[in-house]
Amino acid sequence: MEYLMGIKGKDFVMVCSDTSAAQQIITIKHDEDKIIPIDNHKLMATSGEPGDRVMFSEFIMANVRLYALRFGASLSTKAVANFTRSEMAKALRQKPYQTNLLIAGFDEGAGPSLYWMDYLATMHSMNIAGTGYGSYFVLSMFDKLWHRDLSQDEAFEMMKKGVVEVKARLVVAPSAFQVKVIDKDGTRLLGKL
Amino acid sequence: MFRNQYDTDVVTWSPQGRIHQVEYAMEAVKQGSTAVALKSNTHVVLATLNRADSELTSSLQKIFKVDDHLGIAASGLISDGRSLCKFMRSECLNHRYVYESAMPVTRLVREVADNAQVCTQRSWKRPYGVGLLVAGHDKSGPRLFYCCPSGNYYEYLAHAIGGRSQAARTYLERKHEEYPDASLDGLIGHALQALDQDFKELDEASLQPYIQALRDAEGGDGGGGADGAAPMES
Amino acid sequence: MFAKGPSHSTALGPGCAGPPLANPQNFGQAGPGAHEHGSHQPSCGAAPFAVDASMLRSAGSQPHKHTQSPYVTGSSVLGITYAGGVMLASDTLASYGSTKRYKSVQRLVKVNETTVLGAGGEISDLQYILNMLDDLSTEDYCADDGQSLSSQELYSYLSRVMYNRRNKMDPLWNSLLIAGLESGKPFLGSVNMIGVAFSDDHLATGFGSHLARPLFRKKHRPDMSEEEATALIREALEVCYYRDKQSINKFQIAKVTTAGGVSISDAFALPTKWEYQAFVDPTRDAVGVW
Amino acid sequence: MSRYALAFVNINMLGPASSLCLLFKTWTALSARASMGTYISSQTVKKVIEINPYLLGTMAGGAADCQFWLRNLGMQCRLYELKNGHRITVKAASKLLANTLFGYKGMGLSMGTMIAGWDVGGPGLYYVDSDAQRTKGQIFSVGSGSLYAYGILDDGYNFDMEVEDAIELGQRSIYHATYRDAVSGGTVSVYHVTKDGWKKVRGADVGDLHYKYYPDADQHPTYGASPL
Amino acid sequence: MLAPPPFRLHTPASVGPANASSDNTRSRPAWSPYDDNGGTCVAVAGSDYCIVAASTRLSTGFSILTRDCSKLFKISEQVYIASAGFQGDVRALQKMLQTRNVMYEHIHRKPMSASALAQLLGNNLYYKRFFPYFTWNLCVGLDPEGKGSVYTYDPVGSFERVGFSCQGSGKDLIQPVLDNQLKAASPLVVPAKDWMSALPLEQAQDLVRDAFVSAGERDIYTGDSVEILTITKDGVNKEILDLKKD
Repeated sequence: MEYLMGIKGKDFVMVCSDTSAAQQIITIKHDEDKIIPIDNHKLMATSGEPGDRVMFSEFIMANVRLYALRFGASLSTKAVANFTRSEMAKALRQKPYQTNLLIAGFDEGAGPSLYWMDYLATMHSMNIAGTGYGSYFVLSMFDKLWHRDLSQDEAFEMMKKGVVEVKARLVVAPSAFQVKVIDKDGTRLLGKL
Repeated sequence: MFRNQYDTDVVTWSPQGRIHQVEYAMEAVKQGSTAVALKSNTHVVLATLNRADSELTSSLQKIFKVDDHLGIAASGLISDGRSLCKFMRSECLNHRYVYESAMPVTRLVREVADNAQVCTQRSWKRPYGVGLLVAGHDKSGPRLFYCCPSGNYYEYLAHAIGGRSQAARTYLERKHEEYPDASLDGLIGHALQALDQDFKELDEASLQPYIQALRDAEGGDGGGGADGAAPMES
Repeated sequence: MFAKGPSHSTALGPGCAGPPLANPQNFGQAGPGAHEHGSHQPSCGAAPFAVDASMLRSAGSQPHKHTQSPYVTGSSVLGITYAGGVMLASDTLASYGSTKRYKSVQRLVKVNETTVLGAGGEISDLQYILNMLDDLSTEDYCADDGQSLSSQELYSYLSRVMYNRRNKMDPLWNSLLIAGLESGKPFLGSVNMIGVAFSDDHLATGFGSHLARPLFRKKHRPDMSEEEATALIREALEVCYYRDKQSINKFQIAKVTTAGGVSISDAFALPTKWEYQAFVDPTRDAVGVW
Repeated sequence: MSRYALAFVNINMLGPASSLCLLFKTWTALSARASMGTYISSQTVKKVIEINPYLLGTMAGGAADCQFWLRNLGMQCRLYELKNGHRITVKAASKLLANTLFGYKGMGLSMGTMIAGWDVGGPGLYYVDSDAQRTKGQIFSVGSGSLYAYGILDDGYNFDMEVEDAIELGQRSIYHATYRDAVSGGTVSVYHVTKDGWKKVRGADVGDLHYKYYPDADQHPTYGASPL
Repeated sequence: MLAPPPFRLHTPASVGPANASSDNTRSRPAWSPYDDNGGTCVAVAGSDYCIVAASTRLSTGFSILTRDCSKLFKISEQVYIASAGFQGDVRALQKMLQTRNVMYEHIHRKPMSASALAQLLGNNLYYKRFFPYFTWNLCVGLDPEGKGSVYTYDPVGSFERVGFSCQGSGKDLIQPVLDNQLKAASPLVVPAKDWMSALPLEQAQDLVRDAFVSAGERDIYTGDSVEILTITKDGVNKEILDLKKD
């Protein structure tokens, strides 16, 4: 099943997600990019019902870019996270979007931020965040391995370990993963696992 | 510049108690081409004079089928006539949908009259510039009405409207005893005679080829030429 | 035949995580209730809950604005055509469930000079229908053009009314018989609460369709005389009275004839015989009775 | 100019059937059986809906849902063409359908359809379904027979295969799907979409295919061959 | 400590006609907007004719409502609709199609062709996709080249032109017989083959009669009589075939 994992270091945020698109029990695509660029310093890792996932993330991306066009200044990651949360909450009482998110970003002053959010619009800022069955195995591992002055390489190793663990233990583990990172220079695809 | 100061809109009375706009609308009917209609105990016939403006154009359609049992002939602003025809068609369709029967001619004509009357009492509206001869056949037998732009409607045994309709009317009045028991061809003959009052081309004997022409035309889609008779069989 | 619901039932909450999806039997969603978005009914008896608010509406927690069941009901109405006329018959009872609450309710009503309406089912809906028919007759009267609605036209009108109320899921809970004369030819039509409309030489609603119509099918002839028709319909009323719990021995017959127009008889009773052995000792020959 | 192959099989509300679209230089193979529960209502239902000479949509899930919404999509594509003076891209056409379906999400529409075609950007294939999922891809196989078709498809497919082999692979995959899946069957239709639009290249009855692939029943692994 | 959720034990189902309590455990005379009034329709298209036939029995549950209710509806001289299923919806659908045809004639001064009406019927069935017309339809007529055309539908508007089809309660009994006698190549086959049967008119009529007689034996909703129409360019010939009344 779907897997998202995020790690916040002192000057970067790293996000990992699986790259499979499933239809009930069939994997219909192996290279689906589920980490959507909100703008050049923000990523939204999405999971959940394919229709909602794409529609909701595109809706948020469009509005964030509209804001930047309209006001000539881009929103902070915190602002984007809270905007997303309010949209999710509003939808919950009409036509719920069944999608869980990680919002990762790097801002001038505030530095790195990582937000966890579920379809009920519950949101928290965290150092380590994950959704999906696979995250049950890895969150504990990251609790052990995470420390304040993590380097990007150490974090990437942690991500690799997490994926290995998921592939080892989760009977319905996805076959392919990808890792992206955001730091002051913007977002990069670190690699496919 | 104004013919008089009371005819700018349809909600201003003149001191003589007249609404000139309505009268102008009725005048518009007189400017239209002639249309006649007459009925017997079994049929109603509608006929219009179709003058083609030039060799290049065909004449304007002035007779419209509203439903299987009902048709109209318009004189004056034919575009208004088409709009009213559309209204009548949907009224008849709705009636058929609910009651699965032909809409009584009297009820339809009253609806049209109500519709026309509203246009004579709103400052933002104008009266219809068309007079309608409504010919139909329902449970009560053949019926013929004239709907006037004023919003009134009158039932007739025979009637003529449009340009030079006075001559047609005098002809129709002269022969009216013959209509109740007339055959369909007889009615058509009278209709053609009435239309022909100003040209005096037709006389009793020479009617037959025209009626025969109608018979042949009936085979195809009866349109154009000297057509006009839309016989409403019982 | 109707479409399967989408792969995830919205009532289940999020598609991607959470225990319900963990167990395999949710995958196929093939269970009988799978396609209807049920809400969760906790075993402890608490009110049903569902993540998606719209799911709750079907759980009946909102008051129904449309009455969904009859309260005061009339039973069968019978109808037969005969030479030169048509005849309806029914009893004059309006029951309140199993209580014979109102015993002199006229369920055969003259609608206009050529048409009579007989109705079973909810009496308040019948009264509403009569108001509507009254409006139609009033409009004919005010038009004063000698035209009035024929029974076939009323029958078509009523079938539209019943069908449209059914479409709004707020039915008029009746089954109607419309009888009348169309230029000397008898007309008999039936409309029920969901808009099924049809006509025939003889008709019956409710219990009558099971008890009376077999009799009509055996003995009825379109050219029978009024006397024969009356005898047949009385025989059918008698059977209905014997076998239908919600009936009383107080009937009316309405006739529409070329000669007499619409006439509705005063209430009358039928001679009945309860000494039939089958009534006295109903289970004597029943198998398995000791 | 990039070449890639896609395939899909679709299911049908009237009951599953199987159809496979292999977009290698784009072609589609499709079997056309519609069935309601266990009753086969038609052996000849047209599962590929020709939106326009350069765009195909295939039918899976509700026959009525697919027929109506794909015809509606054809209208929207025509309006786009008239407004903008050039043909709509496969990407845009599939987005139009996905947005339409998103509006009806949760109301019980059941559709799994492929929008396949050729536009300025070359061949394109999107899988769009009634959950408003829209996925661009190279190979899709949907429907009750889809798993069987995947088996043949994944084994035989490679990016650079020749057109003839791709057509044969698609048809063979569909045949096997109809053989194994009770509710698939009827006729296999194969469409080949190129820059000049689509062309129907194959239309074979599944019965004939069976004897073509297995002339000698005894060679068939499961078809009542005598035990070894 | 969170207060426990309020418990409300199931109230026992109380007797009485029906009270308006909203507790859904009360047994109340539920009503359904749908009913299946049975009946079977068959249509066979030939090279220059088209036969459409339908049984005239109207039923509900195990009772016969009437023995003589036509399921065929004339839209225009050359185009007919045959519908089985819920009679309320059948009437509503047929009246709507008739109204649309009259409007079409007013505008185009000619009646709708079979294919035009077929598309209209498909669309209108779909417009009620979420509260469907519970009807099984056949749209029958002659196509512009004078060949018979039969369109067969599902209740929500999926339709297809076929050489022959049957709908309604006797469908399962009749369709195999028609398949056996009229089966032709599939229209999807490449190279294209003729997908319509070449049965002469008389044989096709006999086949339809036989189909109904045998359906009448085994389907309780098919009986009383069958209305058989044969449409050719010269006109429409109607025949009533009586069936058993049981």
